Amino acid sequence: MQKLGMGQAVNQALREEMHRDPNVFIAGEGVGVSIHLNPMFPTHGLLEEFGPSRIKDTPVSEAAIAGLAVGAAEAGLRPVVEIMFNPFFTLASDMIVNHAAKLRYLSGGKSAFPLVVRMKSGAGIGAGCQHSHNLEAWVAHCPGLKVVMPATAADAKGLLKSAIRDDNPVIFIEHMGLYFAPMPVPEEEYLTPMGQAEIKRPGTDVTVVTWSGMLGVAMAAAEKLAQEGVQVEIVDLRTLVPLDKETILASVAKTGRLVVLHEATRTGGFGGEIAAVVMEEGFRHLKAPLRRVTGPDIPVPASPPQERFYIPNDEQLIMAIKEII
Amino acid sequence: MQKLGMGQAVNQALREEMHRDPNVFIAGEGVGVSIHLNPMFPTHGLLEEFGPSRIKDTPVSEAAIAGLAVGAAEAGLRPVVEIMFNPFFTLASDMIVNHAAKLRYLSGGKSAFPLVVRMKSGAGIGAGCQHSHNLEAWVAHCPGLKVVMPATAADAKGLLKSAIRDDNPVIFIEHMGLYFAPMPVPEEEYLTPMGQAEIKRPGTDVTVVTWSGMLGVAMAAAEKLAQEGVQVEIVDLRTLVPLDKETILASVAKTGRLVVLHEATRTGGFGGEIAAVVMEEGFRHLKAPLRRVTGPDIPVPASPPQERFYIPNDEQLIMAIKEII
Amino acid sequence: MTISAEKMKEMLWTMVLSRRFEDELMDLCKIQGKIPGMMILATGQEAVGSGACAALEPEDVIITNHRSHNHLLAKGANPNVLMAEIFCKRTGCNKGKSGTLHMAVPEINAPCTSTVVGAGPPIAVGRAFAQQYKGEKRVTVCFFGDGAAAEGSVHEAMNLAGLWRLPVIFICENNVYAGAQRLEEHAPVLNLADRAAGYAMPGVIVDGNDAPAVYQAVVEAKQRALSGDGPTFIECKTYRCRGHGEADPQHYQPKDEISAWQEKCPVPRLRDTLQAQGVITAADFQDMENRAAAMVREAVRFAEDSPYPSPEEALEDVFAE
Amino acid sequence: MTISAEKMKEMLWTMVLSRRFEDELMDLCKIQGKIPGMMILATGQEAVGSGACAALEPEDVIITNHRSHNHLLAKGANPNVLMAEIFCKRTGCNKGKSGTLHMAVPEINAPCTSTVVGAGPPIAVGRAFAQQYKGEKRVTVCFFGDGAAAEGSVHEAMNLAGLWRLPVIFICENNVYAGAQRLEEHAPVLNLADRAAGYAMPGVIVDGNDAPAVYQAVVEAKQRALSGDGPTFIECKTYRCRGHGEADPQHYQPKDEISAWQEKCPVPRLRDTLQAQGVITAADFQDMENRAAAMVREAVRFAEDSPYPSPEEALEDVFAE
Ligand SMILES: Cc1ncc(C[n+]2csc(CCOP(=O)(O)OP(=O)(O)O)c2C)c(N)n1
Ligand SMILES: Cc1ncc(C[n+]2csc(CCOP(=O)(O)OP(=O)(O)O)c2C)c(N)n1
Ligand SMILES: [Mg+2]
Ligand SMILES: [Mg+2]
Repeated sequence: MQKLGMGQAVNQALREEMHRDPNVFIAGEGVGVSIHLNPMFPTHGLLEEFGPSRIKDTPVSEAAIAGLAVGAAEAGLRPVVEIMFNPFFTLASDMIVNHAAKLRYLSGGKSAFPLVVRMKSGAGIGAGCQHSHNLEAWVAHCPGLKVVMPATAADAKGLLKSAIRDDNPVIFIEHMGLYFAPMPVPEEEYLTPMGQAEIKRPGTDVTVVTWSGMLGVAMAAAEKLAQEGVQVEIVDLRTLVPLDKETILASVAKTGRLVVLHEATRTGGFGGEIAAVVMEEGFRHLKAPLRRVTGPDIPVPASPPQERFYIPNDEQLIMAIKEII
Repeated sequence: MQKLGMGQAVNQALREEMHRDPNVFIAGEGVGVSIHLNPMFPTHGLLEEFGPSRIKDTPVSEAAIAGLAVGAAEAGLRPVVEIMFNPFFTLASDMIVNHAAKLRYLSGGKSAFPLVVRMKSGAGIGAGCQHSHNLEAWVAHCPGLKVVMPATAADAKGLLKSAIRDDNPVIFIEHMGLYFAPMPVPEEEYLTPMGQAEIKRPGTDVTVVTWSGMLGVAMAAAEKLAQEGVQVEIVDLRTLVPLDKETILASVAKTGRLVVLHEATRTGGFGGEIAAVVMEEGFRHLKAPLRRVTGPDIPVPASPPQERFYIPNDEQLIMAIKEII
Repeated sequence: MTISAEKMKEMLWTMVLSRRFEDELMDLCKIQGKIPGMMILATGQEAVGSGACAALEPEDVIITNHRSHNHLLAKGANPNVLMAEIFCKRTGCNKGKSGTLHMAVPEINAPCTSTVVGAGPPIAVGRAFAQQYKGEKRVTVCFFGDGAAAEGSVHEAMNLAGLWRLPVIFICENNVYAGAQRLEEHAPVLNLADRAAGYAMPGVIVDGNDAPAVYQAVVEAKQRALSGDGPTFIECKTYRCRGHGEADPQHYQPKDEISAWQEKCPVPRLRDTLQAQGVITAADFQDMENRAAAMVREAVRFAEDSPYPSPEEALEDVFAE
Repeated sequence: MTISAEKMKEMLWTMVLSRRFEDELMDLCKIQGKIPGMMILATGQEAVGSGACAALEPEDVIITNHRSHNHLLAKGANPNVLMAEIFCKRTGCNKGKSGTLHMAVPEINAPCTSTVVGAGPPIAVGRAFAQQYKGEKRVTVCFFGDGAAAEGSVHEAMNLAGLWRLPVIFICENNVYAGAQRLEEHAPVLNLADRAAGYAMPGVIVDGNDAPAVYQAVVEAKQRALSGDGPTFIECKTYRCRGHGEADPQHYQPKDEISAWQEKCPVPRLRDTLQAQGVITAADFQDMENRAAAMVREAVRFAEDSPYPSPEEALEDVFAE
């Protein structure tokens, strides 16, 4: 099987969908001519392949980029727009939250807004808190938006293709740390459905629910714990909205123990939603308190030792798991 | 004791603080000359009393309003700016989330940003989803911001005064539905500290954690349930950040049962955070599953029967409580 | 340019209809208390929507804002479904989910009404981009206020439209007020059209109470757009004769200013011109008024007779399947 | 206006220092791999920050952006604490929390560096408002790029500044590129200063490689601001000789364009002028270069010798007590 970084997998999905459907176009800052000349990046080479009428470099105008997507989607196009880094979503948020997410409802179901907003997220790039700020909890709280956060290159490819074909606005969040590690990706065309979590590792003793860049941390911890005889089951959500409650609840029913692992800051993070769902619908299975392993409630610091301190790691996860088994 | 609507209580707090501290100024759309000639509104009469150099009507520019606050606060002023309705926070969100909340951290603690952003929130005004959208979960997820959501006029007055004197950015969210019901408010000056929840009704059978406009719903349900012999304890958070975990946990330790009640949509709402905190730190006290009574995962519809359907009510709360006692 | 008698009558008619429609709304809202929520009227500004929409084909698109009734009626919306929507009834164009503030009428190519001030232009830019992308010979007209011109989104939209030469026409309805703020209190310049040059587009100022003048400006802008020369900014100077909404006591608006502008009311103005030119007779005008009254009566009846949506239907229409 | 010899030498000095500082950064980052994160340099643009800051008093304020080193050094920042911050060390001006991208140096009245493109202007407007509110005779200078001019926040800020006649000077450093996009690809007009009129402020275009010209424009803008006449927009035409950041291969920048602009480098240009005028000798210049080299060496030594902050200190400085 081919091995691709997540950026390349995204690139492949974009190419396939653009070939399939002439209504798909791409817009954003540097999506065509880029300061990166690096095939690991998601939009590499698209301008050469599809030309400037479908690969649209924009001014530095996040609200206009998002508005472009909203208006074009209403007209039946399938925009895939890029907001360069998650914190800049703030600048596009009125267009996405008050418009992309609501205009279908406000039309009484007459209009549809088939658009995808791609964003890079994640700490670990040494760029500090105005570039690294995981805000998936914001979009997951807005009815009308779907939210996808793949953890593997293969999922990224299949989910992005589904997102582009979906008739609803989808926020597609890519962890930059995953761009550079080659992972197996099927060559052929496939769609990964949104709304289905995946058990990335089966286990019996404790359920770890995670997504995006943290899957690797969970896998590393599970590996180590396995050597101590602790079998961790890892649920990779893949999409936060729609949320696959069934998979989470079935896993907790089996293990009786839940740890949520996410990179975003703790308070108000999407981990709370997982906790609430399990406490509502899986309470009788619970044998131990919840643990959340998350970024601390601070902005992401620039200094390397502090940035590492910010990012949740396998040791913390192991400690958390040991507290409750 | 004087009886004031929450708007009047806010007005009183603003006046007192403006008299006390010449660095306090107010800015926003229509905070001076207003389309409302109604003393129940928070900024009524301030222009007449303090003049146009301290009561600044602005253009319709939410980012500039927020930036004004950030820059002026860094210089030692104490801006109290208004974002008219919660959904328009999106337009100010870069300034608040990436700047007000982070610039102190980015300065290594050298600078402070003592500013208050007041916003109206809440469904029930018949204006639909672009005016009614409770997004407190967004700001509660951003380290560096404090978040206040009073449920009574008296708390609004005391908390706003504390917020204005605090050296950090505070998001102060007023539920419009509370502007018009007169409630007792002490005449004298007082400060209500941020970070302290209040037991608004003691009880032994179930803990209801709520805030802002939903306190009334909780009280009504508790009243009815009391007649059936069920004693509901109502924890009014008053501030979401800092969160008073102690009061929540002490209550759950007593009752063993938790219902969270908020007007915001369910998925990703701040109810999840409460659930997580209790499941982490109060698990051994829990005798029953969690219930969340919240707005459904839809935009707030305009049509009256549907808007009523959106807003959580006492019957729903009673049903939820009965499910777990 | 001479404007055909048909066009002239069309403009007068949609103005008369809008006025009747909104006068009825005022009554329903303030006197009869039958309508929930805010009520935002464009009384006295009808020449803008009616003049502009007369220059459009059904396939051209408009994007409007909180003060939308005239724009939508002029574009050809069915008064029944608008009225029912304003009543928040199930038969409304959006099943009651929008109410008066955000009516979406895609069937007449008025797919988006945003009450977020300044949000229309970026969406209009997207809609116009789709027209360009598909090679349609169509334009998108975006209505917004003098207040909206202060929003960053409007700047971003005009910048992008200018850069990509999009077939979009920005119509800034300068009615002197943004909420309770007078133009001088919320804008540093009196002519917002001065900004157009900074986006490489013509900035045209027209008398916003003169429907044919608005029509003409839009026809020219449309020609420009369709020849690939990109967007135009048209500032229509008009006046908000009523309050921001019907709950606004207008205490900050000088009474004589209001009455001076009422004198310049666009409806009698166009009526008189057309009568003087012999395009219509007094009886023709009376007939228009009668027809408008009948249509509005019928719309009110339709709306009143219609059921509210069921509460549970609120759960529908969030996601497309 | 004649510019004093002192001022001239000050500008040349801060340019020389900035250039040495950034040349060292380039080496540290690209050759030695000692610096984490992005590295964004202003090589060739130093006349803007050095010219502008020479016109300011210590109490005047600057707000800067991702390309900040020259602005901060010209305003008087201590090279040691800047370098240590760039190394993300504990002795850096922000204890390593900012790194190179968002250095805040309130002690020299450079309290805010935002890497969110376009975020500086609204904050500058707030800072200038405070100056006006307190009756200080001070100005705030805000540096931003040609790319930033497309952000809505910049429009909102200029609009408010124009309306309130705030003592703010907007300096748009037009270096022809925003990321990989050339001006013609991201802006519909070539002179961004054309927009100033729409905000009721003068729009001045200066040669951004001519430090005394920048100085003079800022002196005039400052006089205007201090007389209560409000803001000025100054567009400095310059060129980004290096990549957007040091990881950028500049594949989209024509080589001859780069070399043509390198010919116009502001440092030798001012040096030659001052030597021709007899203000400095070749030896004086050599002395400046030596001093700059020594200072930068010392800064690097200071930074390298400094410890990293402890991981746990990351928990501090979120809230003021
Ligand atoms: C983003 C946003 N901010 C504030 C408001 C509140 N608001 C509604 S209309 C209005 C004034 C708009 O003025 P203008 O654009 O001139 O339109 P007009 O009402 O005069 O037609 C304001 C401030 C809003 N709806 N959206
Ligand atoms: C809001 C936002 N969008 C995008 C970026 C990514 N970005 C960083 S610098 C830059 C280009 C800025 O160009 P310009 O304003 O001309 O400044 P220059 O880099 O040329 O100095 C971009 C797009 C950002 N930092 N912030
Ligand atoms: Mg107006
Ligand atoms: Mg540039």
